[in-house]
Amino acid sequence: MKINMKYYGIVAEKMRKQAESIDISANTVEDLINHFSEIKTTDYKVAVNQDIVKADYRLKENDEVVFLPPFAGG
Amino acid sequence: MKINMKYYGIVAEKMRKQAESIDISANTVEDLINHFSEIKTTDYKVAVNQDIVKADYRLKENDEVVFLPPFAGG
Amino acid sequence: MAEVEKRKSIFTEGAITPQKIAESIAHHQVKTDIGAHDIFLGQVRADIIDNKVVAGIEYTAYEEMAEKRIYELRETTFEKFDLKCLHIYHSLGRVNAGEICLFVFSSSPHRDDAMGATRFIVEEIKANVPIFGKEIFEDSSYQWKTNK
Amino acid sequence: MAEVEKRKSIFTEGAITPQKIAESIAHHQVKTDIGAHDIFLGQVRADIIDNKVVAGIEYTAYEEMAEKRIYELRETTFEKFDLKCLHIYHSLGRVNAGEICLFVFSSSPHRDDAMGATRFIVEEIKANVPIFGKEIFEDSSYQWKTNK
Repeated sequence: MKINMKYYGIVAEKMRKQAESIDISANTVEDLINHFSEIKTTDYKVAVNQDIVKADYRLKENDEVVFLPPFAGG
Repeated sequence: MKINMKYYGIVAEKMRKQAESIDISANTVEDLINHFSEIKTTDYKVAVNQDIVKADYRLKENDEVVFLPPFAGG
Repeated sequence: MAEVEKRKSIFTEGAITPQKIAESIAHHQVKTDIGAHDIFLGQVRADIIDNKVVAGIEYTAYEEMAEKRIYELRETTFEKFDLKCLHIYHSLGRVNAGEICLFVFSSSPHRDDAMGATRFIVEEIKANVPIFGKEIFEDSSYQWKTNK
Repeated sequence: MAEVEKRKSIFTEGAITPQKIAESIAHHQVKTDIGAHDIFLGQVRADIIDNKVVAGIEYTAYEEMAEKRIYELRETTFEKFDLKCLHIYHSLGRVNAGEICLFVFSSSPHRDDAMGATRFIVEEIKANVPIFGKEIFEDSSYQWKTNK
């Protein structure tokens, strides 16, 4: 399944890139997370198509997934 | 007893002046008020020497008395 | 605690200009311990009362008492809130509808104190500072304004 | 109810200038149904962390999501408060200590709504809008900022 990943802040730093499309075998967000050992120790929330979701969220082809590090606006 | 009166807003309008010194026989603010028939129907608080006081406040020679109409700052 | 300014008058003749507000903001950029500013601006409304439109307000004040109240209010505000700076200005004389008559500017390391202080000061000014206002209608008639 | 503005970006490159704030205030003088403006400004602090001084913050954002959150936030704010105008700007890129990175400007006939709306928006932005900040120290080292 094709997933469009975007990376920001400390997550982008650890991933050493800002975006990529990946082809991955994953049913849920939790499955996907298991492929990202780079950010295992990082604090983040997950957004799919710009909404924050839980670990059991079921992914679809072409979803946009972002691991959101802590917010710092203001 | 000499009292220094100052008038502002609608009180100045009704008194047709902005300040005057008066020589009056009055022990308390209440006694003083009884001499001011011009503002009998007006809503006001009384300040003596820049502090708001009650009707039983005892006046002293040279006190500065102001009948304060409603505030409109801001 | 930040220094409480000396007894500088809060009163300014006529409307408070956006330029004055910008200058006041710019002056704070050297104060790098500030994280949050909260600014309240009171603007004269063109209210319609009995089919007449308010064109402006003419402000007067019992100035000695007003300055005394503001001085005490500044001291109380610095005690209640963690502030670095506090500026308060109010117009005297004529201010037209759409123009600014009150400018309260609180600056703090943190947002809670800046916003709390501004709110506290605005309420206190409305309730306890002897400023009077004559609402002048477009036909030059008027009525005395009363804060609610 | 006032018109909710079309989807204008909240993001601006670099610091927000006092001049921009003054222009924004000046534009409201034709809106004579406004009686109260409340403005919040977030300013970058020169915090000292482990003996190093913050020289500036470099902001990035997940812009599509941030704009969507702000759009929804504007709609909620206009439902909760009686507002005539609402402007929100946040910096992207480098903002030095002492410079302004957030500008929230609420205008209402009455002070309660203006002040309540500004506070509501500031809290929401800090908690729910995906903006990220790298605190850069004077020696060019850095750490990632986290809102509390």
